[in-house]
Amino acid sequence: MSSTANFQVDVIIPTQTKYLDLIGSIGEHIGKDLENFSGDRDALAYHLNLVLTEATTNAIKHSNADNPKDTVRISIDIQEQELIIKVYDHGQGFDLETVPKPDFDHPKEGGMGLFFIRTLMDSVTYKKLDDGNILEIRKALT
Amino acid sequence: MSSTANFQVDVIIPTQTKYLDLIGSIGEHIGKDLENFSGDRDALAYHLNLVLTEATTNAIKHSNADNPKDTVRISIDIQEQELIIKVYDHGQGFDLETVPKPDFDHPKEGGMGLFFIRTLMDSVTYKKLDDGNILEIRKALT
Amino acid sequence: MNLTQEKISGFNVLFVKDGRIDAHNSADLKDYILRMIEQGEINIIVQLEQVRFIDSSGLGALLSGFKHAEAKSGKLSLSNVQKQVLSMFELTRLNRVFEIYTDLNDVFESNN
Amino acid sequence: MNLTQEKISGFNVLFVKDGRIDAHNSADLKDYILRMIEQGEINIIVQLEQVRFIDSSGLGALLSGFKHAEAKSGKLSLSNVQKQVLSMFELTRLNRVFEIYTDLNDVFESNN
Ligand SMILES: Nc1ncnc2c1ncn2[C@@H]1O[C@H](COP(=O)(O)OP(=O)(O)O)[C@@H](O)[C@H]1O
Ligand SMILES: Nc1ncnc2c1ncn2[C@@H]1O[C@H](COP(=O)(O)OP(=O)(O)O)[C@@H](O)[C@H]1O
Repeated sequence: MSSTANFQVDVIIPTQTKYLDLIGSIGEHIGKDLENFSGDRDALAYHLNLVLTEATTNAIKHSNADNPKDTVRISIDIQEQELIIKVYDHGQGFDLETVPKPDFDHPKEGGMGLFFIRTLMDSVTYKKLDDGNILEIRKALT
Repeated sequence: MSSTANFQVDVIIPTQTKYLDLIGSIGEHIGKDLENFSGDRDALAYHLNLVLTEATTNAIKHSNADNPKDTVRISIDIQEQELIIKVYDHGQGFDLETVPKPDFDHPKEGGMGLFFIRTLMDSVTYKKLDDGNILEIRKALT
Repeated sequence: MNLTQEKISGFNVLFVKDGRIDAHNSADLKDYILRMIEQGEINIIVQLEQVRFIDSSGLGALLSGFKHAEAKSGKLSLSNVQKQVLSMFELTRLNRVFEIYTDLNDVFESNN
Repeated sequence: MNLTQEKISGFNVLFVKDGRIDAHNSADLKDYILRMIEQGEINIIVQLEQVRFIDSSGLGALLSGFKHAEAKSGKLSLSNVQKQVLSMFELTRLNRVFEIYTDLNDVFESNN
């Protein structure tokens, strides 16, 4: 992507895990296409795949169980200097700040998803909206 | 995809062919995920990859050459019974009805893209919009 | 999930044939390993050569297998872990939990 | 585009190592084949085992090579064409233009 290039994806999926592969692979392709990124592009491609997969998994897992037609929306926006991922769910939400870091001396099966997102990206926020919640992830592309 | 599932993608890309792989692979994944499709899903996946690739290639090739920041927008909408692809370009447009079928007895290097789209999908239209053009492709999913 | 199992030189080798382990198929992997252990196959090598991508649920499935094998005095180890996948084990320090072999030859040589 | 060339039993075999041929890389393929022909390598087998996807511009690149080879009394043929890729040659009747071999052995046996 040249530095002036503008790239955007917006996807709406049913709350089914079979779509994770599609969402993750969009991230993988985007990473490989970011020609101006000076770091390791294979690693970036994996990280975008992973972060999108983890965030979408959480949104699916904690979606509105009362609505069989519930959907998750994922948007990815590549700007000149920054990549912004937004994942919208219609579940009850949670408080991101209270989620602890995994205890690596006593590894557990769960609780690694947000750790990956926080570690591999630059900033993460989770906010209530009128009709759901939004997880917003940012990463500088320099 | 269950018959009630709703799936939508909207992508905006710079007019660069390196994005064809991403666009095509979204189509490929969608085809593989269409569990209710009774036909050959591997073939459908290839056909969606191909049709998106051909339509996006044309939109990039015939984009607005005066605008280095020109973009192409691709949207894919999966409804219960039908798949709808829309590709928006900002070029000068053309008349779809006057494009001839390839002459298979005298094969040429070009002119096979729209033939693939017409042959593999159910309907194709191309219309002028206020700020560009839209190619609309439909295929029944029964 | 596409899994095949083979007994090679006394080891129960589980080949993961999918390129991707995520929340869509990790429960299959976890259940398969737990059934192996229930049937007494407590020394397991999971061969990950085909796996290009693993998420937190995939790491969790392997960790679950490790713990269950250990509880029966067995061991679950890994082989042929691809570069980017390996970096996920490093990031979560799980490379200190699992024994990770270069390939199956490495397993057999190290255990002789 | 990832291409490698080998001389095998007198044939100029061009291996396409990319999984995808589309308008992003088909011009590379076309140019490479035309240069081979200019250099007198007019009997070419394009080995397509790795190719999972080809679009109309990829078919065009191969057809261009075929025509240029023919003009010099040579021939461009194909081998190891995957199922879905083959169906594109069938749809455009290009399977009547190219000789399509199962694999390289098939090439050598048929030309002895
Ligand atoms: N979108 C969400 N809605 C509600 N709760 C969430 C959401 N995302 C994460 N959480 C909460 O944060 C916890 C940690 O998430 P994560 O680190 O991804 O690990 P895991 O999902 O394996 O527990 C989850 O167990 C859940 O309680
Ligand atoms: N989006 C478009 N804008 C303008 N012209 C187009 C567009 N798409 C197709 N065309 C015209 O239709 C012709 C046939 O297109 P196609 O069948 O894809 O073959 P090719 O692109 O190889 O010529 C093109 O040569 C071009 O003149």
